[in-house]
Amino acid sequence: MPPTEALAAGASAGGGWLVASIAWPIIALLLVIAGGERLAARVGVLALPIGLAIAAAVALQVGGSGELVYNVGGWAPPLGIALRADGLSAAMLLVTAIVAGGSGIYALADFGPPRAGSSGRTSLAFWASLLGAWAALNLAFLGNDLFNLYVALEMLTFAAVPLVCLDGRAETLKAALRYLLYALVGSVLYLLGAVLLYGAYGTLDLGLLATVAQPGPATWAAAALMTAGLLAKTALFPLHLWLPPAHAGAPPAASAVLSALVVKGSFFIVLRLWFEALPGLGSAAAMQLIGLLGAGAILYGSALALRQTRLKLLVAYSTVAQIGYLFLVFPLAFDAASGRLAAGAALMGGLLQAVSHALAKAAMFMSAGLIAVTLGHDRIADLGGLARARPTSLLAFALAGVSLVGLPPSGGFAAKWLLLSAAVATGQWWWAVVIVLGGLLTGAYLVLVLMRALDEPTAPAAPLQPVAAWREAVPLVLALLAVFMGLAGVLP
Amino acid sequence: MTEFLLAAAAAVLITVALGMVRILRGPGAADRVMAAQLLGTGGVAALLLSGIARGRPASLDLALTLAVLAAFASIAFVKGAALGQDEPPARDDTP
Amino acid sequence: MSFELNYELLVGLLVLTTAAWSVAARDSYSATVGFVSYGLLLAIVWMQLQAVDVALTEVAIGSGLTGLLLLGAAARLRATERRIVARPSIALRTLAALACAGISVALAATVLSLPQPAPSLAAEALAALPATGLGNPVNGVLMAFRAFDTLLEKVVLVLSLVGVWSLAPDLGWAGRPRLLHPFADDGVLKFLARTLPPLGLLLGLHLMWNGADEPGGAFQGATVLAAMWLLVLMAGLGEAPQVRARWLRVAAVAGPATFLAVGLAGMGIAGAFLAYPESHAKALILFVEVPMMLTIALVLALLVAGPPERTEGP
Amino acid sequence: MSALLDLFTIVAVSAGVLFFLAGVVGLLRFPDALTRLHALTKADNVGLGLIVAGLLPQAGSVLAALKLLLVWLTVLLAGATVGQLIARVARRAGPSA
Amino acid sequence: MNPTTLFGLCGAALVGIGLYGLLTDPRLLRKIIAFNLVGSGVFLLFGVVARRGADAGLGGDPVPQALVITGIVVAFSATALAVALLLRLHDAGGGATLDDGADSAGKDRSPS
Repeated sequence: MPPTEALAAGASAGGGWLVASIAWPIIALLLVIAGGERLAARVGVLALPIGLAIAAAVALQVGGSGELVYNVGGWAPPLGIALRADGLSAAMLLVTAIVAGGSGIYALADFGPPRAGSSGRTSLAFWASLLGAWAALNLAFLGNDLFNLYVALEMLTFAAVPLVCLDGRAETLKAALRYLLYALVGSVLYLLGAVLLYGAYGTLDLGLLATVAQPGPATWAAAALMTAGLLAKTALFPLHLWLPPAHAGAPPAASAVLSALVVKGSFFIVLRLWFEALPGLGSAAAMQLIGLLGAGAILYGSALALRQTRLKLLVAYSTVAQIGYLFLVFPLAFDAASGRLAAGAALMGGLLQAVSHALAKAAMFMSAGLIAVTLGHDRIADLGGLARARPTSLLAFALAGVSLVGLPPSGGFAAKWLLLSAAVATGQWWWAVVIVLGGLLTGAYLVLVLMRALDEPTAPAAPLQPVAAWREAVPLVLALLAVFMGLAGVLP
Repeated sequence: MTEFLLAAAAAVLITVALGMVRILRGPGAADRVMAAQLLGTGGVAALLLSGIARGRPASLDLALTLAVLAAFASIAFVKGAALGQDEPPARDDTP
Repeated sequence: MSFELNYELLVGLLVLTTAAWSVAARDSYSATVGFVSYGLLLAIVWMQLQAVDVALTEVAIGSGLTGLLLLGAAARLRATERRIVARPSIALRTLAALACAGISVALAATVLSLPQPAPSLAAEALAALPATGLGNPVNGVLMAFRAFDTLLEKVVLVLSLVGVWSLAPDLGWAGRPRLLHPFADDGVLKFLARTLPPLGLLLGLHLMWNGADEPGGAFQGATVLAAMWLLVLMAGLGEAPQVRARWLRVAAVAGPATFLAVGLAGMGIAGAFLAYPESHAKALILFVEVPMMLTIALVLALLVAGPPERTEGP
Repeated sequence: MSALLDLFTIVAVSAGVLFFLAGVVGLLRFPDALTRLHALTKADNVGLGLIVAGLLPQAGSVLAALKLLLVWLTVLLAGATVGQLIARVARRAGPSA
Repeated sequence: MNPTTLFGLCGAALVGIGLYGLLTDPRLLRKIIAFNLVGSGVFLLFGVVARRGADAGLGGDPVPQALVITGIVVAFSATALAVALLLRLHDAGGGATLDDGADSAGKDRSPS
C-alpha cells in the first residue's frame, strides 16, 4: 500500500476539469432550487452549454495525455478519493452533455417558466432532476472509488425516479415506485459487495484493488453481488421488468434522459469493475453467462417491441433489447488464453453502442413524444397520415432507427461491426448470430411503424396539434449525430 | 464493578425483552406504545450501565440523544395509535 | 465465554427477534413499532462495536425520524392494507425462505473467511489527522479525507427533498406539508413541545461542537434539531413552511453551497478541491458545519413532513 | 469510602433493575390498559431514577453526573407526557382494550 | 466466538430476513421496512469490518465507520422518497401494492 502523502498534489495537469464537470451541474442544481420555479428553466438552459464546454475540455485533455487523475482534497487513495478520466469516460461525458442539452432545449416547451395559473411544480422538479442526474452520471463516469460510485448511483436514482412520475397519474407512480425498489435493492447489493472488498483488501480504489485483488471466495462473492445489483439497475434481462412502464410513462424529455443515459451509468460501473478493478477474475463460464443474459435481452426485448401497440412502449422495449448488446462485450473481450478481460475491439464496440444508442434513443423518444402531441395519441395502428402531418419528426425517428438497426454509416453500425468482428476473431460464432438476428428484429419493428406512418389516415383524423419547429429540430440533430457518428470513424 | 454493571444492563434488557411480548400480543395500540416506551427507557438504562461500566463518557451523549429521541418516537407512536383508532381496531394481529 | 459476550449475545438475539417481527407482523403498525425497537437495539450493537458516531446516527435516524415517517404511513394505509390478502403461496414462500437463508449462510461464511489480521486504514487516518486539526478520526474521514462523499451526500439529501416535493398534487403546491398530531390541541403535548426543544437544541449544538474531537458531529446534531422542530409542528405550535418560501429554498441549499464554495476555494488556496490549508483546517471545517447543520436539520424534517398538501392562499 | 460508594451503587442499581422487572410484570399481568400504564410509568421512571442515582458515584466527573441527571429528567418529562396521551388513547378505545 | 464473529453472523442474518420480506410481502410499506433491514444488515457488516480493523489504538477503522454514517443518511433519503411515493400512489387511488389487477382497495382512503 503506498504511503499517504498528506496534501500531495496527486493530480495530473488539467485534472481540475474533472472536478468542474461534477461541480458545475451541482452548482446549477443548487441555483435552481434556491432561485425557484421561475428561474429554473433559465438557469438550467444556461448551465447546459457550459457543461458541454467542460466535457469538451476534458475530452481534449484526455486526447492529449491519455488519462487524467485527480485526488480530491489532495488525499491519495486508499485514504482519499480519486477521480479518473480515460477515453471511455471522456466519450460518455460528451454524449451525456449532448443528450442532456438536447433534452433541456426540448423540455423548454413542457417545463419552461411556469405560466400564470400553473404551479411550477413540474418545472422545478424537472430541472433539478435533470441537473442532478447529469452530475451523478458525470460522477459515475469519473469516480474511481467504489463507495463514491455508490453515492453516484444513489444520486442518479433519486434524480431519475421523480422524472418518471411528473404527471402524478397512478400508473406512473406505480412505475416509479417499482423502479425505485429495483434500484434500491440493486444499490444495496452493490454496497454489500463493496463491504466484502474493503474487508478483504482495505481499499475501495479501483486502481489499488486491481493490484491487490486475488481470486477467492470474498472476491467472487463481492463481484457477483455487485454485478447483480448493477444489472438490476441497468435493467438487463431478466431484471428489466421495471424499465418499460417507467420509461414509457415519463414525459418525453425525461424518457430521453432515462433511456439514453441513466441506464448507462450503472453499465459503465460494471465495465469499470470488471475491466479495471478485477480484470483477472473473470472466468469463461461467468462471461458466457453475462453474454447469455445480453442475448436474452436482445431477442426477448425485440420480440416484445414487435408486439407493442403503443409507440412509446415499443421504444422502451427497444431499450431493453439494445441494453443486451452492451453486455456482449464481456464474453467477446474475454481472452481465454490469459483468463483476463482485455480492452480491444469488443470494448470499443460496447462503448460505441452505448454512445450511439444514447443519441438514437433520445432522438426516438423525443420524436415519439412530438408524434403523440400531434396526433393526441401514440397508437401504432392509427399512425396513418403521419408522413404528411409531421415529416420531420418521422424522419428523425427513422434516422434514429437506422442507427439502432445497425445500418451503415451509423454509429450503431460501427458498434455492431466491431462486436461482430470480435465474435469472429475469438471464434464465438453464436454471438454473431445473436447480433445479426437482433438487427433483423429491430428492423422489423421499426419498419412496421414506418409503414403505418406512411399509410393514408385510417380514421377521420382528430385536429392535429401544432408543434414548434425548433422542437422538431432537436431529435433530428441527435439522430443525425447518431447516423454520422460512424463516419467520424474514431471517437476522441 | 464492571461485571456487576454489565450484568445489570443485561438484566434490564431481559426484562425489557419480556415486556416486548406486549408489542407482539397487543391487543390494543396503547399497549404497543407502552411496550415501546419501556424499551426506550430500558435502552437508555442499558446504555448508561454498559457505558459507565467500561468508562466511556461518549455513551452519556448517546443515552441523552436516545432519551430525547425516544420521547419524540413515543409521541409519534401515540399519533399512529390514535389515527388507527378512527377505524375499528384491527384484531387480526395476534399470532 | 466471557461475560461481555453473553451481553452481546443477548443484544444480538434481541436485534434478530425485532427484525423478524417487523417482517412477520400482520399489521404494519406493529411492524413499525418493531422496527423502531430494532433501531434502538442496533444502536447498542454499534456501541459494542466501538462505533459511537454510528450509534448516535442510528439512534437519531433509526429510532427517531424513520420511525415517525413509517408510523405516519402505516396509519394512513391501514384501511387499504387490511384488504390485501393475496400473499405468495406457501410453496413460494418456503422457496424464498430457503433462498434467503442460503444467501445469509453464504454471506456469513464469506465474512468469516476474511483475512486476519484485517486490513485497516486506522493507522493512516490517525497519522493524517493532525493536518485536519480535528481530534475525532471519523469526523476527519467525513470532513477531510472523504469530504467529497459527504458533500455529495448532502446534495443527495436536497435532491431527494425536491423529489418528495415533486409528488405534491398541483393544487397543493402553494400549501404546506400536513403534520398535525391528533392531540395537537392537547395542553400536555404543547407542554412537551415547549420544554423538550430547548434541551434538544442544546444537545444538538453540543453534538456538533463536540464532534470535532469526540463522537458526534453536524449530522447527528442536526437530526436532534430536526426531531425537535417536528415536535413543535406536531403540537401545532408552529406551521411547516410553504415549499415556495424563498428563505426555505436558500436555507435548504446553504450547507452544500458553503461546502462547495470552500471546496472550490481550496483549489486556489490549498492546492486541491476540498483541501484545507493546514493552519485553518479546523476553522474552515467548523465554518462549513454550521450552515450544513441548518440545511440538514431543515431537509430531514421536511423529508419526514412530506409533500405540501393543504391548499390555501399565498 | 470507595467501598461504601460501590455498595451504594450495587444496592441502588439492583433496586432499579427490580423496579423494571416489576413494571414488566405489571405490563404483562394487569387486566386493563390503564392499570398497565400505571404500573409501567412508575416502574420505568423510578427504575431509571434508581439506576441513575446508583451510577452517580461511578460517573467520574461533575459534568458526567450532570448528564446522567439530565437523562433522567428527560425520560421523566417524556414519560409523564406520553403516559397522559396513552391514557387518552386507551380510554378512547374503551375498557376492552 | 468473539463479538465481531457474533455481529457478523447477525448482519448476514439481517440481510436474509430483509430479503425474505422484500420478496414475499406484497405490501409496499412492508417492502420499504424490509429494505431498511437489508440496508442495516449491510451497514452492520461494514461495522464488523471496521471493528476487525481496530488498530493504532483506535477501537475500529474510522473509514468504514464514516461510510456507514453516509450510508445511513442515503438510506433515510431513500425511505423518505419511497414513503412519499407510496402515500401519493395511495391517494391517487393506486392502492398499496404493485399488483396491477387484484387490489380494488385503492378506491377508499383512510381518513387521516
